[in-house]
Amino acid sequence: MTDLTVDLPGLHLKNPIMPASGCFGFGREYSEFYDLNKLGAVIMKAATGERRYGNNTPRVAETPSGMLNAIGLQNPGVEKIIETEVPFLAEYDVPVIANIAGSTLEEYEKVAAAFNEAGSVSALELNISCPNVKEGGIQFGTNPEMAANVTNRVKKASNLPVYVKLSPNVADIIGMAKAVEEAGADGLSMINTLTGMQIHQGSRKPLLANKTGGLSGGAIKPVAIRMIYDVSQHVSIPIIGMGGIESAEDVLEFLLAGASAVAVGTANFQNPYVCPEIIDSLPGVLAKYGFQSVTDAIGKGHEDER
Amino acid sequence: MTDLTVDLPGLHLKNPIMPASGCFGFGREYSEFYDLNKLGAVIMKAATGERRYGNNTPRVAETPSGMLNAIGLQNPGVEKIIETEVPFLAEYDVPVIANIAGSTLEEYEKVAAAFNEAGSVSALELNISCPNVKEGGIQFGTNPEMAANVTNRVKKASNLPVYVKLSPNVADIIGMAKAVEEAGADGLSMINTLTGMQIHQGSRKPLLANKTGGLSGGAIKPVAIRMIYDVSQHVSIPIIGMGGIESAEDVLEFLLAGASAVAVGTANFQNPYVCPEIIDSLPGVLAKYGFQSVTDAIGKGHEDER
Amino acid sequence: MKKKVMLTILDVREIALDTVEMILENSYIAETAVPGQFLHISVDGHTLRRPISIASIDRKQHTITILFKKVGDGTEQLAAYQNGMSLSALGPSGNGFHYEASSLKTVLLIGGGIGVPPLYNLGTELIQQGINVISVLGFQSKDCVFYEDKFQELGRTIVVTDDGSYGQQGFVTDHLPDKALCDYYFTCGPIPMLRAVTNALHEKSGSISLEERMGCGVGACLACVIPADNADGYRKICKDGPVFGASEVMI
Amino acid sequence: MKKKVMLTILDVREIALDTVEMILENSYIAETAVPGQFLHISVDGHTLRRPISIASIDRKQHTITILFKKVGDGTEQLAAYQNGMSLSALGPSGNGFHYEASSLKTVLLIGGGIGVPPLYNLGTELIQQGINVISVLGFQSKDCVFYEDKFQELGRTIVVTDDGSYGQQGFVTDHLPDKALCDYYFTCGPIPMLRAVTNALHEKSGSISLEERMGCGVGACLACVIPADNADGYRKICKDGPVFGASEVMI
Ligand SMILES: Cc1cc2nc3c(=O)[nH]c(=O)nc-3n(C[C@H](O)[C@H](O)[C@H](O)COP(=O)(O)OP(=O)(O)OC[C@H]3O[C@@H](n4cnc5c(N)ncnc54)[C@H](O)[C@@H]3O)c2cc1C
Ligand SMILES: Cc1cc2nc3c(=O)[nH]c(=O)nc-3n(C[C@H](O)[C@H](O)[C@H](O)COP(=O)(O)OP(=O)(O)OC[C@H]3O[C@@H](n4cnc5c(N)ncnc54)[C@H](O)[C@@H]3O)c2cc1C
Ligand SMILES: Cc1cc2nc3c(=O)[nH]c(=O)nc-3n(C[C@H](O)[C@H](O)[C@H](O)COP(=O)(O)O)c2cc1C
Ligand SMILES: Cc1cc2nc3c(=O)[nH]c(=O)nc-3n(C[C@H](O)[C@H](O)[C@H](O)COP(=O)(O)O)c2cc1C
Ligand code: FES
Ligand code: FES
Repeated sequence: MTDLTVDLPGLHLKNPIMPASGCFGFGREYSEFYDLNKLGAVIMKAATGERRYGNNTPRVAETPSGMLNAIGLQNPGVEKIIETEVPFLAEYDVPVIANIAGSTLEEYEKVAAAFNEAGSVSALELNISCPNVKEGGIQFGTNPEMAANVTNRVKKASNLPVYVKLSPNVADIIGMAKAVEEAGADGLSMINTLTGMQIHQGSRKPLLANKTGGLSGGAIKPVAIRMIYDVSQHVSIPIIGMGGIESAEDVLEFLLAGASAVAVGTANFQNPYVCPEIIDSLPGVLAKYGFQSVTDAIGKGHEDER
Repeated sequence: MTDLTVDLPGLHLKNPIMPASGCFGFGREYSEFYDLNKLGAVIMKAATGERRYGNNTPRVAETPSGMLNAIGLQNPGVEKIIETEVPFLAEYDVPVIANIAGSTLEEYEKVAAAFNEAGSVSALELNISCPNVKEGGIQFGTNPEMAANVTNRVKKASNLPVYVKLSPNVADIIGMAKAVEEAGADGLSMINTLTGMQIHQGSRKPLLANKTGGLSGGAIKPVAIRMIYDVSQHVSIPIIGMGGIESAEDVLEFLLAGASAVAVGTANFQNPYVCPEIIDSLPGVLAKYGFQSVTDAIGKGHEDER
Repeated sequence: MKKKVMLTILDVREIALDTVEMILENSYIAETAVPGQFLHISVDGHTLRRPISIASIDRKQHTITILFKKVGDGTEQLAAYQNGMSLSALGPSGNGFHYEASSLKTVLLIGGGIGVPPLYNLGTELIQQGINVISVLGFQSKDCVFYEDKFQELGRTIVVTDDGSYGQQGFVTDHLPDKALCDYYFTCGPIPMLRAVTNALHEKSGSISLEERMGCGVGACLACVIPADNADGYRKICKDGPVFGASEVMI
Repeated sequence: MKKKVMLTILDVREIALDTVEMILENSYIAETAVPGQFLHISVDGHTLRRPISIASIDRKQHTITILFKKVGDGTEQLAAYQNGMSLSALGPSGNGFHYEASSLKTVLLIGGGIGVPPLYNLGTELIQQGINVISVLGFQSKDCVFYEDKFQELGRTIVVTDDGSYGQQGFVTDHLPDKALCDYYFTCGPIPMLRAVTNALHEKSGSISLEERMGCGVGACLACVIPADNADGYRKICKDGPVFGASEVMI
């Protein structure tokens, strides 16, 4: 029997597969397709201090092996999420990770503190990288001092382990990772979307109402792998990997690069069963490439270190 | 008759289509498929001061809607190129752009000066962004002061117009563009490849011998469009656009974003005739979307400015 | 309940300019779908699924029909699929048209272009319930007209073309029958048409069917929202819609 | 001269474990190709073309045969192509085997796994020129063996399997015939086998056929270079090769 379990700060995972933030809502819709108990964990859609309506539509566009999204952090606000969504997910025997976002340090603190008090949430994912919100988001994610600062403040505002979600839109991803590690991050989530745009020939303007959007899907997988490979050599906190995962082979590639667990985003839209299907095929794929367990494979793509 | 001509510093283009550096060698191989006189211009493979052998193989990998390459600037050195390749291309009635690379400022100067003296070259494309060579390349392309410095030195070393080729692996592409504009760049080329990696499950190590490689092809088109759109609002020098172009519709998207001409790279590998095919279908596509000429379409995707 | 299903293509044919009719076999969809619902169809090599309305249902033959216009890569490619091939789809998706049959005597169906198909499905259901149907169908030009005879079989049908090359010339709102004749309207088509129709018929109640670019198609990603006058401030077209009461959302 | 051509698939069948034989029709390729050349084949939805050797040529029927092993996405997908479908390829690509027929009496063909196919093409040509052929073919195991009878028709043939499940057990180099019997050798297969063969036969001259991941396949991108002892310091496998003199390149 292949051992799929992974233990990370605050998270005992029965398998390393979780849906990525924003691609799974709060689980309700996908719970109609399968039993969420199959999942390693669930990462909820971003929560902000107050309800946000988000951007105008169109909010998504299709690109070669990928898509752009500019949802704009639409969510009912942290209080409403704690009231109506967390209890729904708490029914399952699956760790829940709350993705938190904000336009100011105070908003991050407020959201973190609220989840801390609420209970039923196992960890926070700090979204410092959502490139769609003009105020705050982009700066937190591309400036190491600001990233360290928000990490530090969120750590103080709550007792939950904090996974900082890094933006790939930077020249020095290692510098970013080290900065948030020093500031107390318990883990990293990487990568968020690359900023992109599509222009519509007919209307002669950007297709998304927000003009730019975040590129996700298979197209960005090589960038994610490179960043995880590089960062994992320079930090000692674990990494939840994501960016274009569609299959158990992709999961293994992320584990080899240095991720300890993974999140699946865009692929849920193509196939709502993608997470349980990956979980079912993972033991076979691990065995095929000579691994007895998930932990056995983590970081094994670093030839120099062997 | 749709007017395809574009006039850029040092370049009178009969149409805006040119093969991208490194994807077309010095034109010999593709001249067996079609008459190079059809092209708007030719951008030669990178030239360095001395002959370089490049990286070990494997040098390429396939990714979703894209590829990774780590050729490593293999080339016979600037003198040999001037002796044997430039005369071959000079036979055609097509402007030749020399892509120049180096590990030191002095090497850049030397290569620029050599092309300047040689004649038959209409412009230089300054490759400050090739992510594959450990010494120099990556730093020039991600640090605005260093980019400005090399631009300035190359401008002084030659009288040819200089197009600086920007790396997309930065947080602030506008800052990079402004820095090289101020340093005297006559135009910009964007984008070069995004740094990526693929890990081979079987061998448990990065597939490319160089480990990381440059991601090109359709996968990166949304990133290229976003960067060109943003930069074209902040500089007044023209942009040669590239990154995932495969069709005349793609070309129009780049023109709308703000590019004045385009280069086609990876698509040549799938279809050696892609450049002449795009040139043939461009008038129809421009007409379909209501444009009388190429210049008519440049920058027209900026709705705010209309 | 919506499922992920495979449908077998029994027939594909172009029935008007760039307009393709496709007959698909799947017993689950044919048994459970209601008019106004859609299939979220996967097209090879494309990241996102394409939403296409169900245009008619044959519960006995276990088949459904979809009609779509070739407007881009995905629909072009779908049009090239061959008989016998399989399509992956999520469905039946969305809410479908809802109405109280007992309160309706005559309803108006107002369709524009590729918004016409779901109304055909609805129309056949309405007349089975003894409700009279008057249809006003707008197309760009003669080449684009389809299903006129099928709608004629349901009841009085007015065809309108933008350029007057067939039927009446103008917009559907220029050729609506006397409003007093009908109790309710259903409309589907491009947003400007929907706006014109809801304005012209503002004193009547009616339902509109909306389109928006979708991510998940199941209600999870919030790609397809439309502002609404409810507690959340929005509705999701893929899940709460695509059919809404005409005054329920803000178009 | 290499061109971009469309080939029609006449037949696809699995002839050994994961090993597919495909018969393709195209008069240009069938007329101009020589043994050792390859086709650079486009597989739907993949950025890069796949290089596959030409395994035999029927100049009269205007057909060629390729043999490939399903080792990844591209070859899996190619194996699923149906009769009647078209394939886009660049070809005939590369240089092919060169030899001076007049100076050869008996040659040795040494193939490993999916390196065997181009040698079959060469073998048929050699015997037409009156040259004797001895073949040593290595496979992983019994399931993987193919074309043994075809090679038997050309001359003496020794089949070797890694696990001894068929023919001789061991590596091809363990079962080479007496070197004195032959004037020249041609070999194609995995790099470790090529190294072993060139070492074992270092006193003989021979040609080796090489593989490398390719970008352009036409000589422009320098993806496929191999260090060589010439002025440039390298040769391109796609253009200068895939066949090289055994001492010409450094493997
Ligand atoms: C609920 C619903 C029902 C529909 N029913 C029909 C129908 O019965 N017949 C029909 O012809 N069309 C219908 N449409 C529109 C149809 O979905 C689009 O024409 C189709 O997705 C275009 O795909 P493409 O690849 O050809 O175009 P592209 O422009 O290449 O598509 C790019 C992306 O944009 C999306 N997109 C483009 N146009 C639309 C649009 N109008 N609505 C939603 N997404 C779009 C595509 O799904 C894809 O994700 C319906 C749309 C919705 C939302
Ligand atoms: C000159 C030449 C002749 C060949 N002839 C044959 C033949 O007759 N029969 C046969 O079965 N195979 C042959 N090969 C190997 C064949 O090209 C690969 O097995 C095939 O490209 C794998 O594609 P894939 O998509 O299944 O694998 P993937 O691993 O998914 O391919 C990923 C990428 O790597 C490339 N790649 C992977 N393995 C190889 C390889 N060994 N050589 C070159 N590129 C590779 C692919 O082309 C593709 O670009 C030949 C290779 C060369 C260079
Ligand atoms: C529609 C959509 C919405 C997203 N919303 C969020 C979000 O709210 N918070 C966040 O941290 N990331 C968000 N992301 C990013 C994903 O969590 C993930 O990092 C990214 O999409 C890369 O993974 P993928 O390629 O598997 O989709 C969103 C992505 C998509 C496609
Ligand atoms: C195989 C290969 C080699 C390249 N070599 C160079 C080079 O020598 N100099 C350079 O400036 N860019 C080089 N590039 C980058 C391209 O010129 C181009 O900027 C990039 O590939 C994006 O365009 P594309 O998506 O159309 O390929 C190379 C790209 C590829 C794929
Ligand atoms: S498409 Fe995702 S919520 Fe409607
Ligand atoms: S594959 Fe491009 S030079 Fe050989």
